[in-house]
Amino acid sequence: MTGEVAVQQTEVLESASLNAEYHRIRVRAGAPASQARPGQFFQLLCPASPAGTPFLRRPMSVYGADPASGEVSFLFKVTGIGTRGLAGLVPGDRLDLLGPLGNGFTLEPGWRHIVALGRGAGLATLAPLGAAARARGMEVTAILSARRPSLMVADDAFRAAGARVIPVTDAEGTSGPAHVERLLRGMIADGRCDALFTCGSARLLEVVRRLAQGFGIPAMVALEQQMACGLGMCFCCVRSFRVDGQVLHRRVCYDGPVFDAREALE
Amino acid sequence: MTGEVAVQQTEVLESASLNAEYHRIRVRAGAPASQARPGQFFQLLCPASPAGTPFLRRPMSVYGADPASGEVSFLFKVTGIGTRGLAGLVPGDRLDLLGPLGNGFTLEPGWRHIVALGRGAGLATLAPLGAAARARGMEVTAILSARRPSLMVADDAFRAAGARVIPVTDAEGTSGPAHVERLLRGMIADGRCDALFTCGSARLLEVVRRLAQGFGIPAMVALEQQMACGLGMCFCCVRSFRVDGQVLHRRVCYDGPVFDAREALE
Amino acid sequence: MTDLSVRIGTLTLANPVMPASGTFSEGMARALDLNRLGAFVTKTITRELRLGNPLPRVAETAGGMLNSIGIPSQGVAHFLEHTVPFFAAFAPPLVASISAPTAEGFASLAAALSVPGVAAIEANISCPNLEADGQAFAMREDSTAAAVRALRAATALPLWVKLTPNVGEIAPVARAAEAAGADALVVANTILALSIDTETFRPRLGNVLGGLSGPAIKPIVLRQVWQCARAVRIPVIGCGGIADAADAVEYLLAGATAVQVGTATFRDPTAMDAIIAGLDRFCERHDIARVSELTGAMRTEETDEPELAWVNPVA
Amino acid sequence: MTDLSVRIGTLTLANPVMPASGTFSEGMARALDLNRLGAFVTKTITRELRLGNPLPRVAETAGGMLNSIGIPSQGVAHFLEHTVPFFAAFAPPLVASISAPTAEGFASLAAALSVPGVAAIEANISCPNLEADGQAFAMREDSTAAAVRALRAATALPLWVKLTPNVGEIAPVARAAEAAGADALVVANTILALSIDTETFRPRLGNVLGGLSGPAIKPIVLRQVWQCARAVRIPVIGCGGIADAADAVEYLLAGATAVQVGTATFRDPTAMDAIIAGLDRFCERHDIARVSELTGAMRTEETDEPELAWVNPVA
Ligand SMILES: Cc1cc2nc3c(=O)[nH]c(=O)nc-3n(C[C@H](O)[C@H](O)[C@H](O)COP(=O)(O)OP(=O)(O)OC[C@H]3O[C@@H](n4cnc5c(N)ncnc54)[C@H](O)[C@@H]3O)c2cc1C
Ligand SMILES: Cc1cc2nc3c(=O)[nH]c(=O)nc-3n(C[C@H](O)[C@H](O)[C@H](O)COP(=O)(O)OP(=O)(O)OC[C@H]3O[C@@H](n4cnc5c(N)ncnc54)[C@H](O)[C@@H]3O)c2cc1C
Ligand SMILES: Cc1cc2nc3c(=O)[nH]c(=O)nc-3n(C[C@H](O)[C@H](O)[C@H](O)COP(=O)(O)O)c2cc1C
Ligand SMILES: Cc1cc2nc3c(=O)[nH]c(=O)nc-3n(C[C@H](O)[C@H](O)[C@H](O)COP(=O)(O)O)c2cc1C
Ligand code: FES
Ligand code: FES
Repeated sequence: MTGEVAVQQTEVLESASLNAEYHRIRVRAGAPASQARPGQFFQLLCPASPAGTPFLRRPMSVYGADPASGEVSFLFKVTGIGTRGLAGLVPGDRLDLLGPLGNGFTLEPGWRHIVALGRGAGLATLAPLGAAARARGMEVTAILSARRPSLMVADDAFRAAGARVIPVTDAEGTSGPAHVERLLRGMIADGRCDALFTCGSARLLEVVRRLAQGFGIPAMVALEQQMACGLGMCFCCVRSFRVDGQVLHRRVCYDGPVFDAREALE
Repeated sequence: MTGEVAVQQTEVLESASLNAEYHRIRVRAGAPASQARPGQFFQLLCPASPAGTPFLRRPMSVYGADPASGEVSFLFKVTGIGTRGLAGLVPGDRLDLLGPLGNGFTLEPGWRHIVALGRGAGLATLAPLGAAARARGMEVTAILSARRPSLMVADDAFRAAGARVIPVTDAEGTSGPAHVERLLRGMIADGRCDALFTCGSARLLEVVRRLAQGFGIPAMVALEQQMACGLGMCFCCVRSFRVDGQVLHRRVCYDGPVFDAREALE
Repeated sequence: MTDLSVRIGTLTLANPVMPASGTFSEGMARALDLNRLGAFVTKTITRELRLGNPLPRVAETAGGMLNSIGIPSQGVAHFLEHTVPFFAAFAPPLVASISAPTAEGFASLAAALSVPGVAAIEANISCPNLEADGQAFAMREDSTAAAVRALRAATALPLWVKLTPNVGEIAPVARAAEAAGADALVVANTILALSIDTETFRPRLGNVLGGLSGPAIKPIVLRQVWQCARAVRIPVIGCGGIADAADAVEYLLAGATAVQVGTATFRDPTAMDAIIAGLDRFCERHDIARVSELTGAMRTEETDEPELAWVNPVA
Repeated sequence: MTDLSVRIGTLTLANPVMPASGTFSEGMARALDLNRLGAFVTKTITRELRLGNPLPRVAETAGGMLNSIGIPSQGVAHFLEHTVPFFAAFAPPLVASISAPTAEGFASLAAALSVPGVAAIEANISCPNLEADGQAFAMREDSTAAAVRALRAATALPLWVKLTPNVGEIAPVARAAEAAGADALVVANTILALSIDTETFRPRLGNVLGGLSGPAIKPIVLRQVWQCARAVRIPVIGCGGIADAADAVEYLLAGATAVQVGTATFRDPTAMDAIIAGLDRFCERHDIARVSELTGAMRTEETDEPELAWVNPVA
């Protein structure tokens, strides 16, 4: 984990329901929040709503962060009391952020073509990678998976950044791991996959891990785990990794959330 | 205690700051709330505010209740977290009421002239008595006490009902018990005091008790005490009374809040 | 329509929801159809007349409240002449909560209240035992056993014993009450607590200490209900912080057969009504025919030998 | 400027505010100037390496949270090689929290950590005692005394003993720790609790039971601090639900000499900073020159003989 972390009161500028499940909010934050890098996250103090009063903060990846305007945005799936409270925010409301937290994705200067592969809410985490990679002159292919086309999110962000987007969905029968693996093997064969990035699906992580190990391709995964502190203090957010044949725990908030995909278990 | 009691979600129609300390709100409630009688009260579930989240309901006298329009209003002094939350309500907000609760004031048909005597927030409790007595053809004199003229409330309600208003204040040196007692003795001598009603001051209660006992005048006091249930169940709201030489406890919410002023202690 | 009835020993209740002692009286009839309730539990009474504790008697805390009402009791005669006849007009059984400073005092009071119209005795043994330095009976196995034995000998009515949460381990106390003849346990009373006004430097309650109740204590008492239900065969009635149907279900899953609702009633006197309706809907949604099937239905998997924890399951 | 310094035995702290064990680590330096704190208290360590408890390890409750982290410990070597040097760069004294399954284990671990850079040992005796059926040491006077005696013999460092709130009466345990040589008491650890997911019927924690912390427990632990402070002469450090300066003042008034802040840090990692600033302002506003004057300054009047209460001050 690097950089300064602050508790910030921000102002909601936009709050938009994207489809039946996803919502996006944009806030005016200023530094250091707006300096967040792709893969980093914030701990949000979600407002009370009729659904309940969240006691713990909720982790949320940075979907967009612009140091110039000082704006930060989040894209999330409405699931429980925290995200329901978030979705109820309207422009002018306050939102309390803690962050930026965690280690983001790294982009090695030598890479010419990267592939992002995600599903569901994981697409929000991967989204800012598109623009960051393009800004470094890399080609980006994004394989974006969803239950059905109407639940796809972040594809617009990838397209706007100039990435090639390959949507795959359960409804169309294109999202199975076998099909995705075929797509990836094709890109690897074409020399269009210098690094792999994934988030949001254990099955896709499994595919990435296999290909990364088989072909020796650098691969990163952004993991999720329930959090309390977000600063590496409480050890509630651990996940298991296999390192040199040994299973050990790492804290998603502090040692991650981005990890070497070859070491992440399950 | 009489009548039906309900938990009601009401809509705030008006919320107005009256002076440095007092605030008034008016809500659309419907029956049974709007059938509340003078001296009855409601238990208000005050909204959370930056000052805090009130756990218990707050007792508040009915300041106005109109069965025709279904409206109910409250006039209160902003003191702690509950009333601060109340004062933050804006038109369109919801307010949860429990009531009407308690026994209100009684007006005996034979009375021709009543005197209301109150101070501070107690004026809000006495206010609806003016209109009710006038509607029964009684003359009303209201001796209203405040620290200074700018903190006086409910005088307009008494005047609008056609009562004679005698403001007394600390600032003007007119609010002392001795002066008030002289005023009352004058009215009693003039035969213009068939019953006494008081609220909001232990010193004024003392004066009322003495005169009521001395002249055999019916006298009622509306008492305050911290409450939890409002329905006579928890026994946290007791006050002491002397009845037939014995000291006993009565529940303000259930046995009152209006009591025979001659029995109330302190 | 779910079968909401539950059995507490020989007593069958129409549903598992009833008021907690001290948070219910005739006044509730103004706000709620009393015939909806599974049972009535009255405020604890003592033999003597008492005024109760000094004021203030309640204070707010985060997610709960403190009280030190004491037991302002109008005595046995008033209970028999007013309380019993009032509730006789309603269908749910009347449970009389009693307290006394000695085991013998409990017994004679229970005997005096074993009259038609009283369906069960709830012994509030969280009160101080004059024979044990003022410690609450329910803080010790021996004093619990002594009080319950005396009660058992004194009444043929179903005997519910209400435990205190202010113990290190509640299971041994539960077992002592069962062995001495209790028909059911009520778990639990309030948790001893303190609150100080930082402006006046004075305690917020006239009695200095008071009992904490409300949502704040739910996870603690739920744990104790689970520990008791595993320790005894008699029914456990859960009580602590229940405010909605989900809370009631949580208690049933932990092993309770019925529940009592206290503080929630102060925020909403119709809360029990909503809980009963909510239990019915919950069972329908989960395809459960009888609410009693929920009792003890918490699923715990066989996990790997758990590591020693710094906070440890003690039972 | 108030004099915020306090003395815990031979140790003088710049101010009475420090983190609670298990809610603090190097990571806090990202959000807070660590030199502001009165002391550092590290996560409890054990001699062996441990992974900790199964997930999920935390759950939300009304006004608080449950945790069953366990003690994922990287052992003594890691502590000496990494933790001690990291904190050596800062001014506040380092307090090392330790745990062990036997009194002897406590002693040898304390000895191993009695090195330059460690200013005091905090013995977390709320963990299960393998010599007493897995009951926590701090649940009993005798096991508390045994652990503290062994610790006292093993280290010359100031010895803080952290008690469990999961007892019926905490004062006797506090006295046992004092008599066995504790220099200060930390009151208290988390309260054993349970939470069940009513949709899955499963406990919300992988370990089934966990410890409740946060604002919900404040009135309970505050009562225990008051009971302990009256029972012993050594300083008491209050810990439970403190989130702002008023909460800290409440603990000082009840008899605490210093306070630890745990859960509040999760909602706001700068909470301790605000509490320190708030204490300063509070003292200025009340014309109090030294924060230590607040310790035990709660005012209780002589009241009439209080009536026996159904919930009773037990100490
Ligand atoms: C580093 C990180 C980044 C994330 N970024 C995003 C994002 O950009 N968009 C998005 O939609 N979601 C994201 N998530 C998941 C998001 O945190 C959860 O959806 C959210 O916490 C759910 O809270 P709730 O109160 O709505 O749900 P509830 O189910 O009521 O939450 C109960 C508890 O479980 C925790 N929890 C539930 N689901 C998750 C989860 N998937 N991951 C971690 N904790 C969970 C909550 O934080 C809370 O403590 C991210 C998670 C992590 C760890
Ligand atoms: C029957 C009745 C009618 C009332 N009518 C009015 C009215 O019309 N206008 C008005 O301004 N005030 C009235 N009051 C007083 C009003 O209830 C309190 O001002 C209010 O409860 C303060 O709450 P708070 O959270 O703002 O203050 P806090 O001081 O934060 O309250 C803390 C606790 O003390 C209780 N409390 C504090 N002051 C009083 C008080 N004076 N009486 C009872 N409980 C108190 C609160 O209810 C709460 O439980 C009435 C009180 C009663 C009993
Ligand atoms: C105001 C008040 C008065 C109480 N009086 C009694 C009592 O007389 N006897 C008793 O056994 N319990 C009494 N209790 C405890 C409740 O019956 C119940 O055990 C406790 O409040 C926990 O439940 P809750 O969280 O639902 O309120 C009282 C509780 C409150 C809040
Ligand atoms: C996530 C978490 C981990 C904890 N770990 C420890 C620990 O390792 N050792 C310990 O003595 N106490 C531990 N505690 C207890 C705290 O130190 C503290 O006693 C308790 O949380 C009450 O304080 P609070 O309400 O301010 O959090 C832990 C608490 C939490 C919430
Ligand atoms: S959330 Fe506390 S260590 Fe990760
Ligand atoms: S407020 Fe409960 S009896 Fe009056």
